[in-house]
Amino acid sequence: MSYYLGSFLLIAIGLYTVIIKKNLIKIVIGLNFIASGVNLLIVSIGYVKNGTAPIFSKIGINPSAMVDPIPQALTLTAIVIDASELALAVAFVVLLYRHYGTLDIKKIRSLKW
Amino acid sequence: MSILDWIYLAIVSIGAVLAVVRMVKGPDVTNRVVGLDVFTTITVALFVFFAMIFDRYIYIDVALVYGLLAFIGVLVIARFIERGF
Amino acid sequence: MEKAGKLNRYIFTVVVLYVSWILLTATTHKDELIAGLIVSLLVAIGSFDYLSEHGLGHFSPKRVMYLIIYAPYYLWQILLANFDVAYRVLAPSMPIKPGIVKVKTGLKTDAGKLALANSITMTPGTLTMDVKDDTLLVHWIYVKDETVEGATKEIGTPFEKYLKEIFG
Amino acid sequence: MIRKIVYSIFLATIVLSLVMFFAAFPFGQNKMSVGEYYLNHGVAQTGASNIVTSVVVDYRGFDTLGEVSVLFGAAAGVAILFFVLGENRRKRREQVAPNFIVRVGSRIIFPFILLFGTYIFIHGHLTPGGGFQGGAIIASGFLLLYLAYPGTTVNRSRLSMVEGLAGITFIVLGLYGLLMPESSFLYNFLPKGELNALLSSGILPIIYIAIGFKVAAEFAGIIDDMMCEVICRGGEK
Amino acid sequence: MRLILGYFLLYFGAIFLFLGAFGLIRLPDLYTRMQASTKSTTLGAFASVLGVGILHPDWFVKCLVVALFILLTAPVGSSALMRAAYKTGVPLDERTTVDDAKEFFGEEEKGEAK
Amino acid sequence: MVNLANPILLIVIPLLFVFLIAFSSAFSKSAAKYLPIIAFGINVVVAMLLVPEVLKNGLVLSTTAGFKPPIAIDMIVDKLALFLVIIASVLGFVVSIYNVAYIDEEPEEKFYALFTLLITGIIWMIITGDLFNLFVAFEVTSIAAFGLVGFHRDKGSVEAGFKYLVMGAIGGSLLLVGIIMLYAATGTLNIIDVAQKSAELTFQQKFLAYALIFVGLGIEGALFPLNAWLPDAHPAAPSSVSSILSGIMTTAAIYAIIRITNIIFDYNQIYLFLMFFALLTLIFGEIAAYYQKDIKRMLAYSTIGQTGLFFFAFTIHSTNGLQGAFLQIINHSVSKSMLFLVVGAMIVQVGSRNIEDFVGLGRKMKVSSFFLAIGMFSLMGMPPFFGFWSKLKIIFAALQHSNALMIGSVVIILLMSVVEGAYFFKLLQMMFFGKAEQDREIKEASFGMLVPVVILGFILLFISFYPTPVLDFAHQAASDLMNKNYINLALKLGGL
Amino acid sequence: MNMSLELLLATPFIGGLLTYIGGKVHRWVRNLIAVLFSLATVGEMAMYYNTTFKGVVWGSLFGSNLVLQTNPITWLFLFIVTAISLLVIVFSIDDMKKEEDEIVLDSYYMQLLFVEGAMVGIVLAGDLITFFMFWEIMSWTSYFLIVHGGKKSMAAGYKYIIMSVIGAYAMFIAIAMLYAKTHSLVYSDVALALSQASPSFIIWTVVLLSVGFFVKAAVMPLHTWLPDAHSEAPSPVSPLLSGVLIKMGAYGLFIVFYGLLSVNLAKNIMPSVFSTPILLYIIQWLAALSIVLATFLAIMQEDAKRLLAYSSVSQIGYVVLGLATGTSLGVAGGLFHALNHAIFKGLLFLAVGAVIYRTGTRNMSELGGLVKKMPFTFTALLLGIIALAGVPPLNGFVSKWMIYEALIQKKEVFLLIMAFVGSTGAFLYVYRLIHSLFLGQLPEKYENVKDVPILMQIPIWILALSTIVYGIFPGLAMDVIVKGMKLFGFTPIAYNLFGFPEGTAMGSLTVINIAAVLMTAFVAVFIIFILFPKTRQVSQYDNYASGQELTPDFKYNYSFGFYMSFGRVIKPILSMSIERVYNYWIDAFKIFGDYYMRRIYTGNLETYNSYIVIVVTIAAAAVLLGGKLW
Ligand code: NA
Ligand code: NA
Repeated sequence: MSYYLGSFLLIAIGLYTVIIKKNLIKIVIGLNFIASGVNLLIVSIGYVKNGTAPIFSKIGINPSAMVDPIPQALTLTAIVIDASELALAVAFVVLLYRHYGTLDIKKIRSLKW
Repeated sequence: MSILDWIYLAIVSIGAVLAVVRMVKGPDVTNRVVGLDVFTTITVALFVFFAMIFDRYIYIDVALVYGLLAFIGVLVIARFIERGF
Repeated sequence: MEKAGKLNRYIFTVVVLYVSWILLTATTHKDELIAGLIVSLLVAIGSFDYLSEHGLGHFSPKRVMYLIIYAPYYLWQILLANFDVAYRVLAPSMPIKPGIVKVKTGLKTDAGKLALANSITMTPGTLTMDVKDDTLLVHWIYVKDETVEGATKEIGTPFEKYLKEIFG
Repeated sequence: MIRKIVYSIFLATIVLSLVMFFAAFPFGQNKMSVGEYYLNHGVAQTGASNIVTSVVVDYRGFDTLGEVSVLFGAAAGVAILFFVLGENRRKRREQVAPNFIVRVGSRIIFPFILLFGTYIFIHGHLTPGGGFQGGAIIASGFLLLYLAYPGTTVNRSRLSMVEGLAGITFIVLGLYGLLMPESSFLYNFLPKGELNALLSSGILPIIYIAIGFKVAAEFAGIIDDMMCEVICRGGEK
Repeated sequence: MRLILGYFLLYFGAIFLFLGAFGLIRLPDLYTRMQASTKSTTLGAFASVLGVGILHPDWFVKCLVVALFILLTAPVGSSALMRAAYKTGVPLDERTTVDDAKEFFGEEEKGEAK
Repeated sequence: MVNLANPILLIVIPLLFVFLIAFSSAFSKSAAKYLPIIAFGINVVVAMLLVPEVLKNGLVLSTTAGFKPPIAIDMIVDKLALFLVIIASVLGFVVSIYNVAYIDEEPEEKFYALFTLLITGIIWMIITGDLFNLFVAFEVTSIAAFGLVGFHRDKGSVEAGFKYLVMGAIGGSLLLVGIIMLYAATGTLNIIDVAQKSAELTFQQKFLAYALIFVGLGIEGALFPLNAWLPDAHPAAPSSVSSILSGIMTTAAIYAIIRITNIIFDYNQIYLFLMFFALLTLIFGEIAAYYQKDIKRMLAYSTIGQTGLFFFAFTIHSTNGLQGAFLQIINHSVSKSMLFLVVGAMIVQVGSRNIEDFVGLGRKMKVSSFFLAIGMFSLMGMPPFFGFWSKLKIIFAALQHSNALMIGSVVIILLMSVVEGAYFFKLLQMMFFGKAEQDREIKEASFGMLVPVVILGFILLFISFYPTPVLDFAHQAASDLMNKNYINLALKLGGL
Repeated sequence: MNMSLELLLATPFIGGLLTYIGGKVHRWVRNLIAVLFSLATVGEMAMYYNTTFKGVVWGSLFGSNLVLQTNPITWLFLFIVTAISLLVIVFSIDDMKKEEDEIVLDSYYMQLLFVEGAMVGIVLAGDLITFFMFWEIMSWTSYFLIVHGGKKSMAAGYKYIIMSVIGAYAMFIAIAMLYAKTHSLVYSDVALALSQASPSFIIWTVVLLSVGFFVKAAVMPLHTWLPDAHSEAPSPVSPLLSGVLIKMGAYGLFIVFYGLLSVNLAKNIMPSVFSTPILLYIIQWLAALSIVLATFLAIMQEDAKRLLAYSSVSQIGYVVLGLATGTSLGVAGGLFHALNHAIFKGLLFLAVGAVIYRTGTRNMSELGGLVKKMPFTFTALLLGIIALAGVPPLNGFVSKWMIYEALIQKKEVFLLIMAFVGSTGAFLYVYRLIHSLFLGQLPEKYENVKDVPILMQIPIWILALSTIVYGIFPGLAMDVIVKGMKLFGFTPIAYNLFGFPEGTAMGSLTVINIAAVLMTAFVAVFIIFILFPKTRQVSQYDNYASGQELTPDFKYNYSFGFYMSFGRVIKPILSMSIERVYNYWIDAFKIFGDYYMRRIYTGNLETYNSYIVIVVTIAAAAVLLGGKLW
């Protein structure tokens, strides 16, 4: 449960950041918090008590003592996707800073209504 | 895990906690990064230790990757601290 | 000392990488050895220019010998350094007298200067902050001599005699 | 302030409801259904000792294709956003890194990083590594190089070629499976080999190598763009 | 014997890992903290990893690789960081006696301007 | 011989071309322009080859890696998916032609690669049979869209792109949490397998997972109030991209909601919950559109309104309602894409997005304006255009349940149609009957940009005057979904 | 037979397309095609005139079966539609020459023919979907015609299309409700279904359908679009709108109340007042209010076309009033008045159009004395206003008379009085019209004005003659009307060619007799007028106002504010303008959009993100509350 709670808190902190924080960088970090929380959640889902990594690096490893491989695979995919989004987000932030000369999201509202 | 392993884990963990304390306390970015640097180094050692405990050779690769990324991370951060964007 | 030829440096790089590969895989399985060779040959294409200036010259017996002597000395210094740190951290009086000093070096190659800088960093009470030309900037936790000459003598010279041989 | 409190309450509600949901599926409990199948049949069916790899590249290889595409998209997006005309791009050559230690250290470490990255993606089917990790490590080598030599330029069209070719390899390998009697995309048509040997698990390592190249090229491209944005344009403003 | 040596190295490493972190808390300014942490944690990790290598001889080579890697990279990172700290004006402890860096970097700035 | 009627090709072929574009850009600048046309040309052919198969078997299922679902990821094309895939492929083909003449900004090859990737992602979202794969497809689509929205790199594009990215990323994460909750409950990710294994969960348990999936997809699907990115992003993007975003991307996300709701969360309460969102989306979209001065922004808000309409039709939860929804989807996809293309061509000529500057354009750009008018009429639901039939079916389906809720909804829909008429007629009247104050040098759109418009226009006119096959097909697709034939057929073919 | 109805429906549409293409060849080709195709439509109409046909189902070209039907009533309306359209097209040829842009003209003729086709479709429709489809097509095609008239017409057209759409959607709901009940929208099926439906259902559907028709028929309070649209539309379009298009609303009402819902059924399910079902009674009152208020408004107008437009509102009031009586006589009167109004209002608009064509203005205070310059137009207009005022022997008289008679028989005194007031008022404004345009002083700048070209005269003449023909021979129309009404279950009324024979419901009414009496009186008055001394002719510069010499600017203004004093009296009534209510709602909508909607799409990313969280929170709260949020 505690692992779940950790991931929920990460997600919640991330969401809090994207709602409350005004700095573009902080918002991007908030996104990352959410993503990390989700990844932690995925991995925790797959954990099986006393399970080991699902790798048959030696003969005779018992598959029933292994953790679920699917969440690990999913996390791997999710991490790359998060990294991609992060890279793009940072690129946007840099450009926004160039255009607006500020990192304050409140001042970046030329588009509205 | 023998009692020796547990003691080892305890000592190193306290070290990790202290590093985190510096990370949180700061007072500036550089101090935090130093805390982070110490923390990652400890983590690398721990990875290798866990590889032994769990008898998974492959965790050492993980340690290596982690160490490498931490190293590059420190350089990048140092650069950005120094020159800004 | 001028740079070695391209092929020279390439072969040097391949050798270094191949040894590293074997260390990494820690096996002598046939497939791994072949794969390692291929990988080393390929990776060296993209990176030989960065690794070294001397190329195979690094393998001269004298250099290897000094390296073999230097390694334990270096480790010993590290050990000393740590006891020093332990002392300063744990001693209630906290015996520190920090300062930033300049140290001159006679080393010519980049690799040599780097090795010196790293050695200084890892050894008692000193940490190299930067290197420029023949000057190293060093943070000293207990300054014994504020002059450049004095500092050089205290900090740099012990390592330099080995490093001069290894990196020339 | 009220805003903060209100949203904290909202988020607490969300967390609480999540906790309630997961109370039915406690931590550490075995929730596997398909996962169990993979653990029991993965080695026989795919020949990869790392079941995660067999999931990533084989059973759920199609996800991986998507993931590669996402990364490709991000790299292209960054390239669009940081597009600088040739003239500006050349400005960068004049830059030198002022920090000697970083410069020389990075230079020496760089080849080893490349080697290590390659090691990681070649052993993807045997270890926790894989194409992404390996590719990312190689790209981090490039990052290091940029830190050392801000003037470094990568040949962008060569990078495009590598990422394109790697992607094409992935897909063509997959399409080849359609020619097999099973007629299935990504069907593993090569022999599975001996467990834990380098040459095993059919097309998996090939795909991982392709992914490694692709990821490396894409991350390197992203890094190149970001560096260019920082350095080339930095002078302008 | 192998066991003793292994655990010795392991504990030796652990103690220095701890000390490095402790120095981080105890020492007065960033520069002295870095002095402590760089040396101690590097040695700590180095010894610790080698210890594992000795306890698990199959892995010795791999552990050596990790240990050498740490030894090679740690000083580079530290110097970069300390330089950055100085350049951004992280304060030195008041006990600091000499500061040649001002002059050192000052020249550099001039050099760059050229 | 390879069987070309394989759904996987619908994704893999364009993806291959995405990488080919990257590869070719190393040698030739111009190849990138034409590769998307070939890619989607092939896709149209594959989709057409699938038509007889789907009609014969009800659906076509294609597995990957040689394993049957749920062991491996599968692609499922049923009637409805085929429907959308055809739209997406045709739009991809047509808009790619448009791009050749339209795009003249560097870096072109990146644009073409992302553009192709965008449509690939959309098709992927439509046909995937696996929940996590849906997330991946969602991200493929999003990431391509983020980059394309920022393509112009000007102030507005970057702002819009960033806002879209942040909201999209949050959405993606929430979607993933929802999917993972289902995985935690069932241990599987195949949509149909999840449906079977989650049967014993309570509604309350399922609902949170549903809500997260709904919110995630709803952000992309432009549902109020999750759609705030849309009116910024659609105008900021190049018009050809707006055409795809409005024409099929939001639809694909809505379709994903429809399918997941229908297969896994088939509860009356959920339809009620959705209806609430659908109506709000409709109301806010249409009213906001009325006030816009920027023509693309107006069309973007109109997309929100239209989305609300067809989503409402889905929440009626009857065969007729679904039929109406599908018809409206077609109508909106074809018409709105065409409108964005026309408007793009006009903006090129006028040099402004302000509606006021479009005055008198009806006389200067006759062909473009003609098709603009047709598209708008169809969107308004004016007979004899296709939109009339879709609106008719939706209203009829809604009033089949003669309760106060439905009658009230119908009144809202029709009031919003009035608002829609109000802003479309305002524009049309200005274009056709207004006179510009000074004479401007405005020419008809270039041939390359006109051809795609005319193709879409003729498709619209054709289905307007001969809608029977489309109506029938939509009806079959709707009844398949309502009867859950989809599930049974997939179980039979997939061997779950 | 089947084919011919389809052809009748298709001819105008095909003609419209061909006109457009023809315009690319030469404008004369275009004009010729337009005339020929509208002529062909009239021909086809004439060929099958007065035949009954039911349930012609036409393929599935448009997605659903197109159900067509005919009966004598449809032929009556088809006659109005096709004939007036033809005349309008002929009139347009010269009138629209002033438009320089040939492309605009190409689409103008196309739209004229499309409107005609749409109206043919409405009348021929045999089920509600077909009806609705053509109804909508009529709305937007006619909208395009209206906005051809220049800058002001755009606002008018906009108002028109928006109100049309609102009306159409009200209708749409009713149609959908019926569909849900019966799954068939063929009139007979709907009628059958309604006969078994609950009263509330019937009332709802009928009311909603009526709203749609009221908008089109411009029954108060849904008339506000008409004065603008009819006056701002191009001259030839106004007769089509006023003469024909608004009759589609009347036709719709007829279909709903007597085709779908029988009078007996209506009486059974709702209370009756004056033996009229309450719904119809309310409609009667609305119609009567339209008659009176629109008449007052017409009196107050300064713009000739606007005056005629308000007159149309009042005249269509008679049609609806008649239709809503529910008695044979009243309904027949209403239908007949629909025909008559089409003729004389068409005539008036064309005549005024002719004046505008020559003078370029429709402001009555700028005109005058044209009788010498345009004697032919004057004569036609004179005939038109006589018909409108309901003076025998012209056609307006008989139909109004029938409606009065029906009201008298039902003893609905108030309504009768209102109808009379409307007629009296009509005298005032028609006098105003002819006086301001043709009598009095001729402004100098119109010295050289001539009568209009022959192509414009022909339609005017045809209509003028029709006012006489239908005035003297009402039996020509009654033939169709009575025959048709029989099919809808009305007891037939006796009639002959000249009127109504003695001993019938009408009492005795022969137009010739009445006309003879009136003629005698008229001759007497004329003789007196000749014999007695005349007022002195004064030069137009020879007048003063309050001791000041008038400048040329003001010199013709004696007809400005003609009924000003009367206006002051009725002003309080007019100030309750329904338009204010509409404006209030429009303002409310604008405030809503401008003020509240802006607060949603704020441009602030944090706000947008918080929306996401709020939605998730709602769902989470719902879960925590046990899913009982709804
Ligand atoms: Na792997
Ligand atoms: Na994400």
